[in-house]
Amino acid sequence: MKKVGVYICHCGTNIGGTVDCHKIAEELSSEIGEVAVCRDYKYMCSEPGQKMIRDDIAELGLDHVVEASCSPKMHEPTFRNAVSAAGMNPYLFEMVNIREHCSWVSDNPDAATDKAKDLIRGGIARVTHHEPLTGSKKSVNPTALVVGGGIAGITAALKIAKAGYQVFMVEKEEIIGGKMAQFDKTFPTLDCSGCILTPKTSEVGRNPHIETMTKSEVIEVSGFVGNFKVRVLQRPRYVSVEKCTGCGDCQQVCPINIPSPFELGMTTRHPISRPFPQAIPNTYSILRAGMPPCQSACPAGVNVQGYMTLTGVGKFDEALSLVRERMPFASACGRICVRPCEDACKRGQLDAPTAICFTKRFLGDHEKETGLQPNPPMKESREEKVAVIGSGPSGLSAAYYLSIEGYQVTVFEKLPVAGGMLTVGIPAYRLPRDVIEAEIANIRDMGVTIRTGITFGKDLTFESLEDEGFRAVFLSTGLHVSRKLNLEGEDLKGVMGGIDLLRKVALNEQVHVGKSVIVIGGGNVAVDVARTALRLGATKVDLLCLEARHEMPAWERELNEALEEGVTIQNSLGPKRFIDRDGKICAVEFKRCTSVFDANGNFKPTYDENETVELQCETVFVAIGQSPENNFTNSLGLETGPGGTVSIDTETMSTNRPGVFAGGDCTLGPATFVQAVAHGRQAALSIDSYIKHGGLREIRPAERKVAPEIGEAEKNRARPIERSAMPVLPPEERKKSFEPIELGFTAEMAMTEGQRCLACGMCCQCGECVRKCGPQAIDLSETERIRELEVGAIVVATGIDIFDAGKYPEYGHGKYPDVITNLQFERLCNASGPTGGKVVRPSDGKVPKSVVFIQCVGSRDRAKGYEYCSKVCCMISAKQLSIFKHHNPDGQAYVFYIDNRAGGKGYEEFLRRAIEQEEAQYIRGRVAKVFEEGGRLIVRGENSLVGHPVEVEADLVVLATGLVPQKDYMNVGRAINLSTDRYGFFMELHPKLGPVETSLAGIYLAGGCQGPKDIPESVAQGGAAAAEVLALFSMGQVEIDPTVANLDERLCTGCRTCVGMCAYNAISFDEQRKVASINQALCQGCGTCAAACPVAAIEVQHYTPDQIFAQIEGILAS
Amino acid sequence: MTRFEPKIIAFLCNWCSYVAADAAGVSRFVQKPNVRVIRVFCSGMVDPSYVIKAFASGADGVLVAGCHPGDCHYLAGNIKALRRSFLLRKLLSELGVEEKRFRLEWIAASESPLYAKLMNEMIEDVRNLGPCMPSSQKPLKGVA
Amino acid sequence: MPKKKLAVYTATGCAACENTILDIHYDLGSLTRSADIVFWPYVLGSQWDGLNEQGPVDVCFFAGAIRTEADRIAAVRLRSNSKLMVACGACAAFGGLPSLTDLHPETPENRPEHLDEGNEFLLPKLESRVFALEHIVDVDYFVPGCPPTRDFLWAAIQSLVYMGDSPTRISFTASRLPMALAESITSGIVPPRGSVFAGEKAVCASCSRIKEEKKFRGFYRPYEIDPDSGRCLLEQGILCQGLATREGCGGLCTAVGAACRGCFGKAEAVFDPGAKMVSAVSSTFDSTEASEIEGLTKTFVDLAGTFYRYTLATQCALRTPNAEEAKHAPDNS
Amino acid sequence: MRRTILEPLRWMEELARVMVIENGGPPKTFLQVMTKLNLSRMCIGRPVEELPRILTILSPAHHLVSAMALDSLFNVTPPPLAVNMRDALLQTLFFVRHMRKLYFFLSSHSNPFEDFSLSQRNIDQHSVPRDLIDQIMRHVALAQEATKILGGRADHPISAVPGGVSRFLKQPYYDRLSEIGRSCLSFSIKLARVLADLKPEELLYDFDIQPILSLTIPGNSNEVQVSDSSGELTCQFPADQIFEKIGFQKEPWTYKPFAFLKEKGWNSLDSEKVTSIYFVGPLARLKSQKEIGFPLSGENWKSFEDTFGSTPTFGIANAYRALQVEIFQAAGRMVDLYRQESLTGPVIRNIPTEIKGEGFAAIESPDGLIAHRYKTDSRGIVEEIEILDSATQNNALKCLIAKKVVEESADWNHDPKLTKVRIEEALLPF
Repeated sequence: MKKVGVYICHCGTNIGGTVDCHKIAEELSSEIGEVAVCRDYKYMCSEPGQKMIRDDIAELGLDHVVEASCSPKMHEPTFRNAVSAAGMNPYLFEMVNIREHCSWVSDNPDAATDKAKDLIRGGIARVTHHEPLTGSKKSVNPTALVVGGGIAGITAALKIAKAGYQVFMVEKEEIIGGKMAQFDKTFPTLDCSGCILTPKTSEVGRNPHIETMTKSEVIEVSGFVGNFKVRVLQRPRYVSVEKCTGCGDCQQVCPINIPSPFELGMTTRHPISRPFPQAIPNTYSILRAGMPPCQSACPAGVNVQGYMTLTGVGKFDEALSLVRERMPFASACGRICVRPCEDACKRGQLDAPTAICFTKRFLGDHEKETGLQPNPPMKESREEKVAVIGSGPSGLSAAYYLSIEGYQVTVFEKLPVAGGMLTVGIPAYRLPRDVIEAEIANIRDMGVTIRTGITFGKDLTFESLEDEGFRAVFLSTGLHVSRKLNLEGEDLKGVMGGIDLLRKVALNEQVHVGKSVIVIGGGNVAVDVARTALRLGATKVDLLCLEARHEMPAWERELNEALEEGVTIQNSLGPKRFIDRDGKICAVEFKRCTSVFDANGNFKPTYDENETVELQCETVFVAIGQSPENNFTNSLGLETGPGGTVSIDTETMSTNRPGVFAGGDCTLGPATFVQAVAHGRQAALSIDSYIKHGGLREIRPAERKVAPEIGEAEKNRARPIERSAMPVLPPEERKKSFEPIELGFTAEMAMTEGQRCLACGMCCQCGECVRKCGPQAIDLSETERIRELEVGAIVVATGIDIFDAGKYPEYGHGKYPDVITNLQFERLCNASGPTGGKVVRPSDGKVPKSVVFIQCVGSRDRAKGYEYCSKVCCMISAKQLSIFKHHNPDGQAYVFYIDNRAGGKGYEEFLRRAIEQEEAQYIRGRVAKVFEEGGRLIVRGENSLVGHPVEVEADLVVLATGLVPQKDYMNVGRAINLSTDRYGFFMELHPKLGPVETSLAGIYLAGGCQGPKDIPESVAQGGAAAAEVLALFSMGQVEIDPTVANLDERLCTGCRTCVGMCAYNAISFDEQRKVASINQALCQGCGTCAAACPVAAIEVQHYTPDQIFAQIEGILAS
Repeated sequence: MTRFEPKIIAFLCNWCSYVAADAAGVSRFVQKPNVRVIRVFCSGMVDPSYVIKAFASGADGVLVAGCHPGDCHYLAGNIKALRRSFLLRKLLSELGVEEKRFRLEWIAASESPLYAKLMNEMIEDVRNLGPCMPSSQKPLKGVA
Repeated sequence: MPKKKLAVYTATGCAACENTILDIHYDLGSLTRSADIVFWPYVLGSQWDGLNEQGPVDVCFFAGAIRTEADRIAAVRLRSNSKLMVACGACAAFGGLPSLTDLHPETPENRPEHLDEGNEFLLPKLESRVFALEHIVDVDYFVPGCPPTRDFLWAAIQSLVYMGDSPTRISFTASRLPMALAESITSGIVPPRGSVFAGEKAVCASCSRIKEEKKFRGFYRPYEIDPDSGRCLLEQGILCQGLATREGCGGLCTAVGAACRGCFGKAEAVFDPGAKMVSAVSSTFDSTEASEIEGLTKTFVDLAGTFYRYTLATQCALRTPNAEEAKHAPDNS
Repeated sequence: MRRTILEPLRWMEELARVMVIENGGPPKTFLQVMTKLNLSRMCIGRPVEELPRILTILSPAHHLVSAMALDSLFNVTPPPLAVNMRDALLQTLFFVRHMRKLYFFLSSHSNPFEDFSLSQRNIDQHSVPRDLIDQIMRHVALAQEATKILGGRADHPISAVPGGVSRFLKQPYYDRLSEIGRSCLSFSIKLARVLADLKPEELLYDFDIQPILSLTIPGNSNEVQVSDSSGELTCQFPADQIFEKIGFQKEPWTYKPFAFLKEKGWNSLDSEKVTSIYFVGPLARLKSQKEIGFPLSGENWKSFEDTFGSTPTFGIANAYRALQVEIFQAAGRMVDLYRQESLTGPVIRNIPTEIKGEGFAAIESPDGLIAHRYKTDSRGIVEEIEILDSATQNNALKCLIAKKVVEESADWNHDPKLTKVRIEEALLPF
């Protein structure tokens, strides 16, 4: 039988006064067999009390000890140490709380005695199930990670690095220094913030033990104290820290200006810049928000923002060459593109999208006028030959980019002219022939051979091409067969395919078109056919289609133009039969189409056969779609998909035949011009890669996309310019001929459109700076990358944000330019700030006479959800009014305050000076409103000391905005597994005794992320966190608490219930052995998994079911 | 006749509720002597088996208390306790243990008055229900 | 070695356990090469007085729950005549389906009214509730299952009757058996008293369905959906008790697409299968909102009747009879 | 008063015994069923879809009828594949059940467990070929394997679910099933030949019993037919009225009630002519059957007719003969249904969309007509349950048989064991 020693403490009268300890002791020793000795004593925690236990363990050979006294939170460590000292494992000890839970809360001594006895009995029952436990040891990786490069993080990093350990510093912004870098002077000494900070930041830059990662964020932390694995997302700087000399040439040529975040919007900066000259890292970097929506919407991925921006500053040639990087046909594209870019343009959410397409057309036209052809630079010529079958947009694009790569390209075309659908599918009034010819000539000039009148499959085969030495083939034969209705009479004279008409007209073949014409179909081709028919002399053109007006696939713009020209459109009618007279068409009977699509949106027309319409006509054009030449694709031996299209790998454009690539309409079915171009370019890249590397697919991470919704910053950037309208020919003029309808933009119009661009992506990647940069330090193709670090300790110093004063609309921040926040005021005072250190009004640059400071904006305000005091604003305002007075001794400062909080060394004295020496007027009371009257700002508030409303005229109003958690605190908290308080500040282990530790061992907090702090406090915490890290590193090993979960593999069934329970990823599933596996170093001992385990295979040591059950039974045994 | 004195087992989370119970003691908030506290690391550690074991061993009521949602020392252990509580209560009631005998409460470290109040309230509730004797052959409620 | 003497008896239950023994007999050609079945009323019509003549029985396989006085007398009698008593099948081991009657809302009637006048016919009285064998007499071994699988029943016979001298070996059984039992079969050592002839893990370990991390958004009654054939039923929202049920059947029901109902009883270390099922299932609800969780909870019906389907009498901590109850035979008044 | 108790009775699935009370005058005989499962209390409160898995403890066929009752409760029609799979299971159950009875019967005169000497049991020794019993044994094992394939488990099947069955069969099972089917069929032919030589009427103590009604659902109809002893139809009603038509008489000496036709009223079992009681099972079916579907059993039918007349008279040997006929039929149907074409299909089950609140089904199980009726609440929780099992329906007949054996064994109290064996053998085929 186990021998248990039970010790009951009187705690003076705290327990003994209510609970009859002696009686319990006597009863228990006789009632419970396991109790070897049961003593009561006045103060068990005193040395004689502890000695009593130690002696009994030695003399009586106790197996377990139960101590009944105060809360284990108080003295459990004391007694554990006592039993340890006597050689007993400390986990063989159990503490019973009969003070806080019993004697102190009971008014009935008998009941309290009974309760105490029950509780002790429970403790005795439990302790007999206790097992000796010892923690395991793990070595510590002496490398630290500091998250956040503000003053707290800098302090911590420097201290750790000075001790000789490696430190990684991860900073979200482009420079380190944090909020302190934005301050002008610091209170209460009024020394210059920059002067004391920059030595520190440059020390970080110099220290060989510190590696700084800017524009980076921690996205995941796994592992455990001493052995963390951290994943860091590094966003591109685009400018090499090593190569950049800081000369500043780049920013001279940058065409874009955006409000500077560092200067809080009070001045602008170029995307390529640096916040201030002494910034660390002391190199330039580029602000890029991501890929703008216009570019991501473009199938060809043309850098729209880039060429719009360049056009806006009149750099037309540079703009055009930017277009050509992804689109060889600027001019044609500017005429016929479907413009997904304009649909995506964020300016459209404000007024109207920028006229991207017309601007591009202008660039093309400009080229034609000047005769310059700004193509991308040609690479060194190569010997390999590539064949392109089909000279449509995708074929020519492929040829263009292959040629740039240096290949010998031959294009084979079946028709007598090159250009594919551009030439034979699009009427000249939309795309004049000379425009296409010029673009094709450009391609020819680059060295591409175009051979027309050669039919693939007849004159050429894959084999013959191979024999001729072609290394790769790009197949882009398009869709040139008009789809048929398969109705009786479709082969009558006078019935013709729509696409056939367009082709014949383009090739100047003879076509007879009657006076009255029916066009069947609702797409763009049908509209083109109808309008062509008008131009060929038809007087009455009826366009009939199955779809209702709103369902018609043709573009609204084209339809409207057709209507203007006199085409009539009849909807919801499907042809029933063709009626002939003397073997020639004379009329078409139509039936009513009741619905075109089924519930799933599939094309499945239904008809009402009874309702019919008969229309007389001389000629009928069927324009219901195109298909590839059936026998042709079948004969190639390539895999085909629905509708006879060639199947390809959509990323590489490769077909199932090695070396053969395909793209354009023959793979997509009827698609757009720009998609065809995208295919052509992609095929060219793939063919290049195929020839050079055997066709390995290159993995390129896609750039992050800019949010599609317009934001406040972008709205603010919008210049108030209206969209230019495209001049067009009047309808009556244009229907007479095939003359182009749209007349084109002027250079001024194009430039203003360029200036309308909102620069959503910030940097537009126009490449101006790249060309300018002497040391070649700029690489615009940089992408995000993820770095994995292994560290032993983490200091989280992600800092603090400034309250958004816009949440108090009554104070007019954002509405009145002269209402600014105190951080903006700091920039005004700063010599490197927007005003060069002059305190002037942002609105007119005049020196303000009267400045009103409003305190507690976003602090101590329950209604706004910020109940806490931000702690620093009182001192900031005192400091700022002092600076203001130093600059303008005649000025007057007013401060509306609630309380003045100046708890700090020298703070109160400083505040007194502000009041007494600077003669600031401190008015106690909340401000109700700030408004403008007669050109001056009026601050209306209440003087609560006298109980009167008060109005103060102000030239400048400074809002003492409070400190709030960083906006992304949730992401950081989630990545690092930190818990937060209700505001979003990270939780420390203990508000008093563990202010820099967290509940996760090895992760420490410093600075504002834990709560509002001033600089000295942040520095102190940074030092404290460093001390914790160094203490951990010098221990070399960590002991893992033994009260962790333990898995009995014999019982585990591998049901995986536990895996999802663990908040610390301590449980993984062993796929091989089909059982769970617990990493005890990660386990925090919460026991959720043990409770959830359906077979009770998991137990938390020291909290096993056996122990709890025994305790329950013991407690309830009476 | 002596008044029925229910016995209530309270499983308290080490980080919040146990601290509240200690604080209630420090503040001398007098409570009826019917509650017996068992300290656990987290309310998420309380296996429904413990609750059933307590009832089977003669407890008349069981309380599980943990940190407020969002404040769990172990991130979300209390949420697991919350998830279990409904189904457990349903099973208990099918087995003849009235719903009021099992409670799950959120008691923050600072809420010692709430702790004392909840305890006294629950003692009265359970006293009114009478002794819990699910294993005896008394009629059961509907099982569905 | 002298032949062992064997007894087989079924109290209140069905013939499935005995049929399983018969099936083994059919499968093997004969059951009794090294043992004599000396008492088996169902097949041999053995008389009670014949039992005494036989002398002590070596192993008694007792099936069925204790529902009537006659069952109790049979149990006591067989116990006193047998060296080893094996509770065979869920009824004898845990009370089985018959014990479900004790979950019913009505007050249980002790004797149907129409029987009151029938005293002269000595019809055995019904017990106050349904007991498992171990409530009435000491039980040495358990063979769970409803009915037990022939593999494990055979394992018990090999182990207890043939003592390592088995005429044939079913290798499947030996591999799924806990080590101690497997050794006893092969080496002829009597397995530790109280051993359960079944696996030590839960059904999930032998169920062939693919298991992933569990996250429940909704639950279905088995008739409401047609579950995918290869995936864990529970993960598809069908309440399956395989999680907390002792393995040994090899996932018989789940293989057929039916959820486990726990006829092998709780897994070894489990205190109360209902509590564990509640915990395992609800812990993985994919919600943190009390109202949503409550809504999910409402999709469950008849928890007690499901979790304690076969085990109410012994494994439901809140419903197990105490020693007092089990000791007393029904009132003869 | 003298009580003599014959117990336990062999082959009775419920604990039963025969009590004979002699109090002057002729002995009074009672067949006592000594326990009750109380199914309704087991089932009320359960989700209704669980009933097939619970009620299967009555016999495997109750699993199927329960699933069919659920089909009607959920108003769902199972797909053909499921219907066939359930039917295949049912036929296999017929085969197993009847074979096992024959096994018991034939081995009761030798030793079912090879080495155990029966010499101490004082009964007539007849020679039944040893290998015949072995083969029966082997085929029961084979058919059990088939039930395991079809039902998921052998003794308590689980595969039938509302609207169908719970799984498709796997490919290897089809081959195995048809192998089993062929083997069972050829054995049943062989068995018929051997049994014809053995003549069951010579192996056992046979006797006639007073004319008694029989209750069947012939073929695929949904009508319950009541026939008199001469096979003439006396009345007919839709199957779903069965719980209205049949009453249950409880007697103080047994836990098992007696089923009887309500409209004829309950007569005491003592009365000379009992008109309202009936029996179910193979013999009842055979009596109401005019033709036998399967040619080989037709051949057997012919020999049956030759021996016993066109409508078989009620007798114990005839009851055994009926088992044999049904073994044929079942084996034939098994071969038919075990084909892959019968057991494949696009779906295994149709998912119910409504709960009607009431479900009913009745089928002919191996032991006779059985029927289930459930009422549930809107969520499908069982509120009321009625079950008609063959043991209740044959209870009266069994009592009469026990009584008759005791009466006819004038010297029964000299050799009560012989009387007991006679009773056991006479009760077995019902």
